[in-house]
Amino acid sequence: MLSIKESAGETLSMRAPALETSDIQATVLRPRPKPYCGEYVVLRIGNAEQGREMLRRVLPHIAPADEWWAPSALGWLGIAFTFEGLKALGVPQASLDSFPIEFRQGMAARAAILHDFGANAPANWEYPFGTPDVHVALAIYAKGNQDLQEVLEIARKSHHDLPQIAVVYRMAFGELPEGRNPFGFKDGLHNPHVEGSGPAATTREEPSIKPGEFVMGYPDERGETANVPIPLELRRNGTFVAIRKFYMDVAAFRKYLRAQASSPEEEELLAAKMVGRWRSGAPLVLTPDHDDPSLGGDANRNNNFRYADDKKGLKCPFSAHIRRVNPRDALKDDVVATNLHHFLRRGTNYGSPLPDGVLEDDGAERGGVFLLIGAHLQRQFEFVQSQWVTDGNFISHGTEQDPLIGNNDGEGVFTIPKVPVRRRLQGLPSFVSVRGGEYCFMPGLRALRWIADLKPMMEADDVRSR
Amino acid sequence: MLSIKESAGETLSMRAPALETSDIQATVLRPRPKPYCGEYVVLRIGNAEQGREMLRRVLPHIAPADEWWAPSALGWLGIAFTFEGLKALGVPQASLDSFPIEFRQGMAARAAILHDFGANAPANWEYPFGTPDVHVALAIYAKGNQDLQEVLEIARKSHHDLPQIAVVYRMAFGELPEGRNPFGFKDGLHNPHVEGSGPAATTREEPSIKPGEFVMGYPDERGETANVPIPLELRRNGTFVAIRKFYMDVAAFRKYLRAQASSPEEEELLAAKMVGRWRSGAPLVLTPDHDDPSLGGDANRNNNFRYADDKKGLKCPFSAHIRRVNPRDALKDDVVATNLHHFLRRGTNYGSPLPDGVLEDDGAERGGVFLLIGAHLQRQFEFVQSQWVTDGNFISHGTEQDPLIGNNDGEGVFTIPKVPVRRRLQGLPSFVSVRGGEYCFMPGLRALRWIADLKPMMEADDVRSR
Amino acid sequence: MTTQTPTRPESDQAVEKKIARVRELYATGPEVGKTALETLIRELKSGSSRREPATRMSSAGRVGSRQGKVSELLFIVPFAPGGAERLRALLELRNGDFSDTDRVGTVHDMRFVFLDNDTKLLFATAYDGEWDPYIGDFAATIPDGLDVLFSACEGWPGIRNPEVKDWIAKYQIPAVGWYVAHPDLTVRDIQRLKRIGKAAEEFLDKIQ
Amino acid sequence: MTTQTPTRPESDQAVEKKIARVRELYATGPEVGKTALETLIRELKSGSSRREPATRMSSAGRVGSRQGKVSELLFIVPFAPGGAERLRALLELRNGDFSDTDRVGTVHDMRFVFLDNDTKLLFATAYDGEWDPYIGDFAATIPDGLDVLFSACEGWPGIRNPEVKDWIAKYQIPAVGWYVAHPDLTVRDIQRLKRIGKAAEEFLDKIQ
Repeated sequence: MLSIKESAGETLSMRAPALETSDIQATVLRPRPKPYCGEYVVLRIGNAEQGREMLRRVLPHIAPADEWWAPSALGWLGIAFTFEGLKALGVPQASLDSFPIEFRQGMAARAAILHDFGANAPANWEYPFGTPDVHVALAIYAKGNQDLQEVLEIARKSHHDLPQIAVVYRMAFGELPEGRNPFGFKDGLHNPHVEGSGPAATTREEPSIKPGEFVMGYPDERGETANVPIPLELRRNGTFVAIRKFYMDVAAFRKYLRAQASSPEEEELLAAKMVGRWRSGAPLVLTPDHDDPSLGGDANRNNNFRYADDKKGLKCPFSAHIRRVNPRDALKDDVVATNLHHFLRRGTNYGSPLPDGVLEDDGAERGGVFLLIGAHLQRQFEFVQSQWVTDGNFISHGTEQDPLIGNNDGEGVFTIPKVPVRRRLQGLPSFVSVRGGEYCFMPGLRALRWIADLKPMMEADDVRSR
Repeated sequence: MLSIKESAGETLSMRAPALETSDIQATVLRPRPKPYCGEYVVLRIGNAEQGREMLRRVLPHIAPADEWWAPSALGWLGIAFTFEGLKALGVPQASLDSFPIEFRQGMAARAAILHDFGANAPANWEYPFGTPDVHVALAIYAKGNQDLQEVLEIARKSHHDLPQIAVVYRMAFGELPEGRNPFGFKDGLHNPHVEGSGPAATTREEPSIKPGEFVMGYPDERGETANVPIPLELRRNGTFVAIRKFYMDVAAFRKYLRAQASSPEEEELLAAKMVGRWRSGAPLVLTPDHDDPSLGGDANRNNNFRYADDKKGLKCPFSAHIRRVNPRDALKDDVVATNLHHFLRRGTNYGSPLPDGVLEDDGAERGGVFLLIGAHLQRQFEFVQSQWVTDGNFISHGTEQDPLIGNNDGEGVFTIPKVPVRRRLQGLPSFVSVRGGEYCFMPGLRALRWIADLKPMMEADDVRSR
Repeated sequence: MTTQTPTRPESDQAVEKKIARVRELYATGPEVGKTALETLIRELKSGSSRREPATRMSSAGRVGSRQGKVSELLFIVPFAPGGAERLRALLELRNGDFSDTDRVGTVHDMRFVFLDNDTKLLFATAYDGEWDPYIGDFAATIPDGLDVLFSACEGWPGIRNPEVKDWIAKYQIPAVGWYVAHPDLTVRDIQRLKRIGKAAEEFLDKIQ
Repeated sequence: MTTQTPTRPESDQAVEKKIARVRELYATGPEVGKTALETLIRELKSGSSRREPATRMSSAGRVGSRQGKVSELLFIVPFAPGGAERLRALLELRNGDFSDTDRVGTVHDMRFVFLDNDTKLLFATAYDGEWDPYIGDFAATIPDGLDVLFSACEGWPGIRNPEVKDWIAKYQIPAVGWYVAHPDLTVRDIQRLKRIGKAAEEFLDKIQ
């Protein structure tokens, strides 16, 4: 029998071991290449043995975090599984049962918690998101289109002769000019530093976060090491990924700014207030009055700040996107333990940019796909989404939501602290809509092998907790 | 055995019987004479039989409500007893036990409920108030000093040869010029009309109140007839009196007005706002901008108003004294049943007036003694004192108290609604201080006889509930 | 304003004595409590509490506890035969709609919990000041709202019956600990603040 | 803003059915309830309710009821040996001082009631939204405040133990009826209104 009880020793705090970067998928720990292009592919597994065969074939090509961008590699392949996918692969029931409830339910079932109402409701998602047809998610990154095609070919070959493996979704993505997102902001700037994952890219104001927050098998910020899912072989060096695909209504964003502002400079200021950074990536806290492209481009400085000097939000509003999703030291007088609510963001953009100055929507789909990665979906992604993105209570802002990614419905407000009188923008629409999402489990490489080597009708005793 | 259970029939609503005015003391139903002078005398009874002898002698002189001011009478004598007094007179234990708890405890013990803190605390009261030495209170009213002396002589003779009857307190009172109170306001204007007590003196906006609210033996506003204290002979046509002796700090009142106002007219306005009436007695609701002496002097009009046209308190502030102690129709949308919180006010003034224009205190004692009369001390006097006089919650005024008789301590506030901006007076001191008080039972004339005729060691069975 | 009997701060000695007593009791309890107690004592001693003495726990009159302006009342009473079924159906019909309670204007919250296999009702409320002075008013103005609820209980005398106070007192169980986030605010105070808040936001919207 | 699943108003038919059911049940109950019920039904039908559908009773997540933003949690749990004595001494020491709860910023009220001759603890609270998301934060930031209280209970696993949620759910009894005077206001909202109210009064004092 499988059991979720394990030796007490494992839940006690211990000296952080070096991360087994050779067993952790690159997607977890490493930023995407620069420049980048790529594709997400979703597979449906109709037969467990064919699924495992596909896995065995693709496994040698999954990028580990230690040689994630080895010159020899063409591109970089990541793989993750929904709960339905694990079932379809024949993972034993006791093991399935040991997964956290939110993963077993899946993102669509968690809509009430995630405030995925209205346009964002799962009923309005693109197929196959939110259906039981999503089993395996492949993320393929490459530096150029040629490399990408070669990796895609590897992926294709892993299942082209397996009739029960179906490609149910393919979606290309790629970098926009200057590494901006569709709204025109430099992105991918504010990931926490994972302790033991290598030297931090910059000198940082923010402390490193224990690896157990992001990868199972290591102590987390509570001094605990995950003891589910079982067995240990399956969870070690694995983690969870919340995939969110957003449509971004760039025209609506520009029109709203135009209507609220009386000059192009004011439009830029309001946009920066909503984001918390200028378009270059320069944080408002460090340069509150105007953009500073050299600061925005300097990886040693553009994420090296706190809110201690901006306690009234006069530089960066409390409600600004980046201050909400990563409050840093801003909530330190509250009972909130900010260090329990970090996750890693791996974002990619899709669609063509709306040309500069265009205020009318061209009808094209554009936006971003985010992989939000952490060992604790509930207290990381779900907490941030429900408490910080779609509510304002934590900053005493009532029901005010994130101005950029909140689920506003045309009645949203955004408060900009200012002396003598705060400014409040009214009538915010939703600038982004959720097109789909899934909770996935992203195992370590040995765990992938463990899954790939599962035998049909495997005896439960063989996977007893270790 | 005495029992407080009585036939159900008596507690049911019935057609209001005519009041037995010949059995009810004049003090309960009739306004004081005009002009008036008088004296309060407090007796201590050291021996029950001597007490009853005193009572037998004085009884023929107690004024009933039907011939309260018969031309033949010299003056008018009222009598009431504290709980200690009833004990001292030998009232049987079962009867004593049947009195309401607040009466048995006495006013001093109810200080927390009445907000008698600080300077108003019983510890600071004049002797003998709040001590067990107060047994019998005599109230003597007359039209002139000569008559008064003759009635006082009757009272004196009732006990001068009874060594165990001691006079522990005497206090003269009399009318101030123009029938004003020490603050300079015409008073005694706003008593409710008791149904069945004779024609109302004026046509009134306010409905008459059921006699059971003020005299036991009749249905009250809840349709109930009192069934305690027992026996029926004791309670029938009796009632309760809360005696309150106030010192009034006229110099402080004048100084405060002077400090807050920039002209004599404004002083008058602020004073009227605090009281709810101008000095003449003219109500603010009927004449919000200036005094109207003819209105103030017209008994047909000066109490004939409601607050329906002043729902925002722009004429008469919510917090004005007369609007607090008698909200009339002002609280009709609340759950409060205003008709359960009426009592009759019989006020008298003492001390010499502080001469007009004097702002410095002369050290003299001056003020008023109020007899607050009703069959239900708890839901009448105590309710009004705790909920309406010393709190502001019922009018959404937080802890703001009655500006005139509230227990303010120099930090009081008084809100005057005004457009565009309300005015709020700050730093209100107490303009009045409680010098003493007692809860008394004021029996009907036959009940007085019943007490007077009690036998020593009377068998309890003889007074079984009837 | 003098609206409260001022609570005299406890003497250091009295507090030390209480601390010693608590330590003694916790010494025999589980480890987790013992450690936690020491942290708590440090905090209490360092005076890190932000509360004024005036808002410490006090009595809400006859029975029950009070924090500042807010009191608690809780009673557990057997259901009359069929009472649980009646009350459940009624509460489901009301579906949280207590407009008569809104009118009372002094009730912060109120819950009805069914205990022991629907044999007992637990009623708990947080309210302003004291209910005693107002019980006559309830009987006069919203008697039905109360009778329809509490007639589900064994021996409910009816709100108009003067013995109702004794009935409540008989079943009431006072809290040993009572915490209120905003002990200085009554339901009406909050109502007023809401109005002011709305007006202030509109004002700021206009002058921004 | 879309922060709540909109509650669909019940159909007239569904309400009529509920009313019929309640009438039937009350028919066999005491007279006082029967009369009162008819008055109440008239009021409900006349739509005199001032409440928006959004603030009708709903679920507070796993167990418990919710009105607008405010949820209720109540559990009854046996005391551990000596637990009642320890907790009583502790609560008396605290004397209503819960500054750690102030820090939580989402707890409206909280009471500790001792039942059945000190053999059981009844804990009841009104709080904002859901406690589930924050339980990890409590464990990280104020573990002692919780452990020192609840270690008095039988089987308290310790706030740091992931099983604490199950422990609470096991003993929790959801309210059948739940009323909140200001369902639209969180503890922090009220805090903010207080600040605005104070500033507004100062402002008015100055311009009056």
